[in-house]
Amino acid sequence: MSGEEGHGVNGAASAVAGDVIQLDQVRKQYGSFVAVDNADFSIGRGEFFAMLGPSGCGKTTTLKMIAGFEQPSSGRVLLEGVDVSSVPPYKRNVNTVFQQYALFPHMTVADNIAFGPRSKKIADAEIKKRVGDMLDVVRLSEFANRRPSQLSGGQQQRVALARALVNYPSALLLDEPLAALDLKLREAMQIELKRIQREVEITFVFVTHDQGEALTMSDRIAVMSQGVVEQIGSATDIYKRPQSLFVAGFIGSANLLPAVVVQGDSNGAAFDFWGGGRITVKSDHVNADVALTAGEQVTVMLRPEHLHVSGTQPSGESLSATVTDIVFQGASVRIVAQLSNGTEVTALVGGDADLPFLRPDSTIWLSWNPDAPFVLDGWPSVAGATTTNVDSVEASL
Amino acid sequence: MNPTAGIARVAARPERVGLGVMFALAIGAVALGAKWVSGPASAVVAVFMLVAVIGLIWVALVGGLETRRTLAPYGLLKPGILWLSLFFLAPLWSMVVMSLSSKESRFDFFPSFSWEWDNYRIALTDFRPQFLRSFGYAGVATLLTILIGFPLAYVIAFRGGKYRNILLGLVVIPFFTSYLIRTLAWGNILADEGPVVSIIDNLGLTGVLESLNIMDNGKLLNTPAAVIGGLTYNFLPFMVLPIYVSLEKIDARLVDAAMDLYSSATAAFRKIVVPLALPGIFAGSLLVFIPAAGDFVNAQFLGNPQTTMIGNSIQDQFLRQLNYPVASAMSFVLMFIITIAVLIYTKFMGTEDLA
Amino acid sequence: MAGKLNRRQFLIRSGVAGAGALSLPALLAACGGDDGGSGGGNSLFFENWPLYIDEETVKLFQEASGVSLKYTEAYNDNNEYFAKVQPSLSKGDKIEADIIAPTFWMAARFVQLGWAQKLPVDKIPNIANLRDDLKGQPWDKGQEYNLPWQTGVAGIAYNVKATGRELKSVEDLFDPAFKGKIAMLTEMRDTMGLVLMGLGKKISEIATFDEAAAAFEKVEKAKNDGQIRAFTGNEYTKDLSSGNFAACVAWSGDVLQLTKDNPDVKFIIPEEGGTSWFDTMIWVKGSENGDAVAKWMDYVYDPVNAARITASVQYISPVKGVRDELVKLGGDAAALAEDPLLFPDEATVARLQSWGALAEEEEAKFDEAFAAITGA
Amino acid sequence: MTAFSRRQRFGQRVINGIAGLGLFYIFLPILVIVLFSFNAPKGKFNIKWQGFTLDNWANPFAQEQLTSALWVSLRIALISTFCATILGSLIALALSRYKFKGSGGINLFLVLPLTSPEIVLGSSLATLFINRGVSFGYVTVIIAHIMFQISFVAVTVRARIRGFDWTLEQAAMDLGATPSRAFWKITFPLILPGILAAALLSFALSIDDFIITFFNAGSLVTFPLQIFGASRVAIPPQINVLATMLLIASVSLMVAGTVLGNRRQRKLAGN
Repeated sequence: MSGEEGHGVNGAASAVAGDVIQLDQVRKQYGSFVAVDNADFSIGRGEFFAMLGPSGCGKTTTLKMIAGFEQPSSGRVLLEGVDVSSVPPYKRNVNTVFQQYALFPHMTVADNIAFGPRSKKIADAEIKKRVGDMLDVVRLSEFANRRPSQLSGGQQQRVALARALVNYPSALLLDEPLAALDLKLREAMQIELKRIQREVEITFVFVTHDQGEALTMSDRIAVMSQGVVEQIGSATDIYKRPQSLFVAGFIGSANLLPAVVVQGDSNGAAFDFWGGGRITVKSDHVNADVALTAGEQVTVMLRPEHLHVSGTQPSGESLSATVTDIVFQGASVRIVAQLSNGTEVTALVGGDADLPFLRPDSTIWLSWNPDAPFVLDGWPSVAGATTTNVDSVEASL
Repeated sequence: MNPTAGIARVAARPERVGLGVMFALAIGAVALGAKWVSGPASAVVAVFMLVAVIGLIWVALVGGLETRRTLAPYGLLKPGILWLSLFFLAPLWSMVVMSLSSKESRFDFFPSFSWEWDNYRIALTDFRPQFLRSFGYAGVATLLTILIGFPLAYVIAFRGGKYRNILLGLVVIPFFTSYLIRTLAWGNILADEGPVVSIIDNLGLTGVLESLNIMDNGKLLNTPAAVIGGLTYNFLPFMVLPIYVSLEKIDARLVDAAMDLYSSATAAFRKIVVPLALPGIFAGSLLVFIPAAGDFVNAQFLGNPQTTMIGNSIQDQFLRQLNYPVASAMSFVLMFIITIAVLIYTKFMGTEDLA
Repeated sequence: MAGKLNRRQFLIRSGVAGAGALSLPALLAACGGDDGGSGGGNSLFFENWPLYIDEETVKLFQEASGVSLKYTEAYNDNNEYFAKVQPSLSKGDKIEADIIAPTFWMAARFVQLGWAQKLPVDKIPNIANLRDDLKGQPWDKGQEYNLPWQTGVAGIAYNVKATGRELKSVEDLFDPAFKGKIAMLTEMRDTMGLVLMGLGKKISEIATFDEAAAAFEKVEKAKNDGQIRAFTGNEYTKDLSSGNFAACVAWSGDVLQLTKDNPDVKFIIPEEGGTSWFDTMIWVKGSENGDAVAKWMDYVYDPVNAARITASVQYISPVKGVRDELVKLGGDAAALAEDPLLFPDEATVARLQSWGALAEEEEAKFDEAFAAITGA
Repeated sequence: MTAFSRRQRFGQRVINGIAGLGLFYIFLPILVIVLFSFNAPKGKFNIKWQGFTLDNWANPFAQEQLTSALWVSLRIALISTFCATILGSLIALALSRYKFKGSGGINLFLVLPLTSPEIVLGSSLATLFINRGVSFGYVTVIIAHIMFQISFVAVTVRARIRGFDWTLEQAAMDLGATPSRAFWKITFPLILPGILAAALLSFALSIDDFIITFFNAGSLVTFPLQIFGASRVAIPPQINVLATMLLIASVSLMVAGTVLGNRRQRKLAGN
């Protein structure tokens, strides 16, 4: 059986010939705990692929199974079309950049980078050349004889990259590569990583819990939760068309408003908000698994930045709410308001907007463009605005 | 049930295989060492152990990466555990068997097992004073090591600054000279015409010390005080080091914080430093008490016929009277009491601090 | 099994033999030992009590005989040594030593247990020099198993600086003035023998524990009163010399050696009498070096050599003719020839007594009671 | 306020004073031992100070039996430390490298030999040997030493490599190193100082062990047994000399170890 048949529950896993990595119904179990359940997707050549999810979602385990540090309990891992499920890491042509880099403290930068080629018994002259080249790529040539501890965090990160890339792996695996860096450096390294990836044209697979990082850097993102791959797609796809409530809540901020189907057909559908108000949505803004039969429970996702705020009732569809909090954030103003049914909603408006009617306890009207709402199946466990706070997500898990 | 299926099922849980084989080997080693089996039966046990090892290797080879990884720690443990089973557990068993054996005649060197509980009666009645003295002396010595060791550890940890390591080294270094020589040196220091007694004489303190039962008839050597002093001296580092380790972990700002919260220096010491040092004191107490209770060197070199400890009795019964059964019964009682103390300790404190 | 390797084999097998203390001749001998040969190799191992030989005899003997002699002083205590070698000998293995010199009663035990070999008497012509009074012990009537090394007397030693007076009786050991300053020997026969004589008993006639019980009670009471500071082996000499002990039960030769350095230390045979004893060489079962054993015994039974040893250790020599040789040596040695403790006169000899043989169970009772007193 | 701080300063001084006395107490016998290695005793007892001499230091090996006993001890310590270090380090590796069923029990099992009185260990092992008809000697002493050293090494090494970053090993394998290459090139050099420290300490334990050896040596004489034997007759000043030499040797080893360790630490920490 080959991975090309595509068992994807999420539809995005269809494998193309020449895919570097294929996961074929991979499952990993520790005792009765299922760490990864039925992961089934492929990663293409030269792709920058992110696995995103809160800690404990199985993303690192998946990465370890690709690297060879863990074996799948069932299913197969294929590298370049070859089943490597029971091949030890040192015989797999993938390399990893570890979270804390795992640089060998007793070796110089050059020796660290040369470690892989030496393990493969490559000729010394060739090793020397490759190490030199790699040091150039990561711009650390003058640090060749330093010890890792004498380098800054960003430099260490680049040594780790060089050490992995010098082996010309089929794919480079990065485990939370930027987590150890401070904010400024993290942003710089994001750009640096993209540059290096373009330069070496190798598949990068990286694991992160930071959705911002994933959205900025990756070609495709796999969002995982509780061992299950919830959705795979491009950043915009995932942001605009989340396929589950979890994805909707985890990526960016979203107001998740419970509603029920009033009526619908292939052109569009109308929904009543729980507690009053109606919304009409085009059919391509309704998730595929939503049954458009009257009375069905659904959730309407409205991103805060898509909500317009006015002091009087606008002409189109709108909801009225009472302001509870106004937070000035420099570039924008965050408005927290309560719908008549008690659900809390967040709206984000530009910092330059002049909104004299805004004051706690004043009544406002929230409206939106027809493209903005997206409808998902089922009601959210917690109605209202989901802050994109990893901790709160973790806590809710 | 199909045996192959059974094996396959067990092999599917490699940690059970590893643990099982380790137990099997340990029990086999004890069986061989402690003479549960003899003659052809011991060959059977040996073959069985060999088969267990081969089975383990087989499972590892067949089972793939994951299995091998699961089995790895058991593989690493095995040689050491086997050694300890053979030369620590099996001897303890032999000792228990010996403690219930009786001698046919005076020069019966291989007493045979006969549920001879009388050995324990002898151990607990005839040697009761020695047991009491052992635990008494060891207890007092432990208290003294706390009294001396705590200030030392405290000063090193909080006032040592950059000299901490040097000071710690100073505490430990003397204990790199031979234990016996150190104890003998104490004998010379405490001798009747030695420096300590003459200083005490010159200061006119003899009477005071005699009334405190520290000196006896104008002499210091060959008194209980000398034995306890020797024990205290010889095991002092076992107290200083754990206390130092636990004090070192204390953040000095905690004391500042306490004083900031209107606590006096002594109250801060009592309520912050002492409780946090307790784990070290407990660990140190165990590490001092155990060797002190089993020691016979100090009592031999520094004591008199009325200060003999249980170690002296065990040594005498074993190595001079050749009364292995009674010596073993005494050893067992000593071991039993101390093991209970250790188990109580580890139940609350774990095994980490005992290194 | 590893335990069956003896030390030499072990060393050779573990490849460290060349590295350490084993001398080349010993190594060669060890290798040669496997060749068989009834007389065995040309090496010898004598494990003796400490400070029990002069500094030259070992060297001179090796030169004279060509035997490589290993002489050690690890025989510290009769019971302890017995306990150490018992596992090997009772199982029929050999021990390292070829010759040891246990005290007579322990030698008797070795002989009775069959752990001593018959001496190659015909190769020891000097055996004729053995003092007559030592010949034909009850446990070795034919003088086939033992050849005495030194003989001596257990009496009382005291440090006159600490006692402040001269002593003469066993009763002095129980003088309350010396409370906590008295020591006795862990050698039961010597200590109890003296106390029994103090009580007017004849120790050679004592056969049961009951006859001696009173003496044990006396010593036990003294111990409980704090009269006795320690029960010691050879180590009493140090404490006696330094003044920690005022007086103690002691062995003659030790104290004579001591007196040379510290004239305050004196030795007396109490007026009630002293115990006489001897340490005697036996050839340990399993040893194959019979020729070397014969050479050695013959050598030390030559009065010339025996006199040299006596001059150093100052015990009573078991060899006839030593006195004449000492006189020939002149100087200090000649003075020893006049020492009544080395060559006791008739009156002194009359005051000496020695223990008879004790039945096994009785001996056990003695030992047990004594162990209870010594407090261990 | 002044009263308060005065009391406080007084308290500190008392504590400092006690600590100082404690150090004095610790060093007193050592001073005596070193001092008397320079004594020129008249007669055979080295108890009273009778004059300064360097003779004992000029001929530290004059006492033949003492020297050979020292050799015996050194040889036993070398062999037993070597074996115990390997066995103990393997246990420590297993305990710190892997999470596995039964590790709690193993931990307790390892502590037991350390918390058993030596006299019990010694006499019970001797009982086993007697029961099994094993003759006492080199082999039994080495077996006994390895037995108590294993636990010591295992516990010490485990403590020293606590916090070791095991992903380094994974990194090495990820870079194509076989498990054995990963161990010898990465793990081993990094945990070696911990192992060496444990080995040194357990070497010292072996050299100085008296009680357990006493029960299992038969007629073999190690350095401590020789001292014990000599203590019954007369301690020659050479014992003080050799003891002082052992002290100096172990102190220099310790200092060298600390200095090297610090330098290495600094190097690895990048200062």
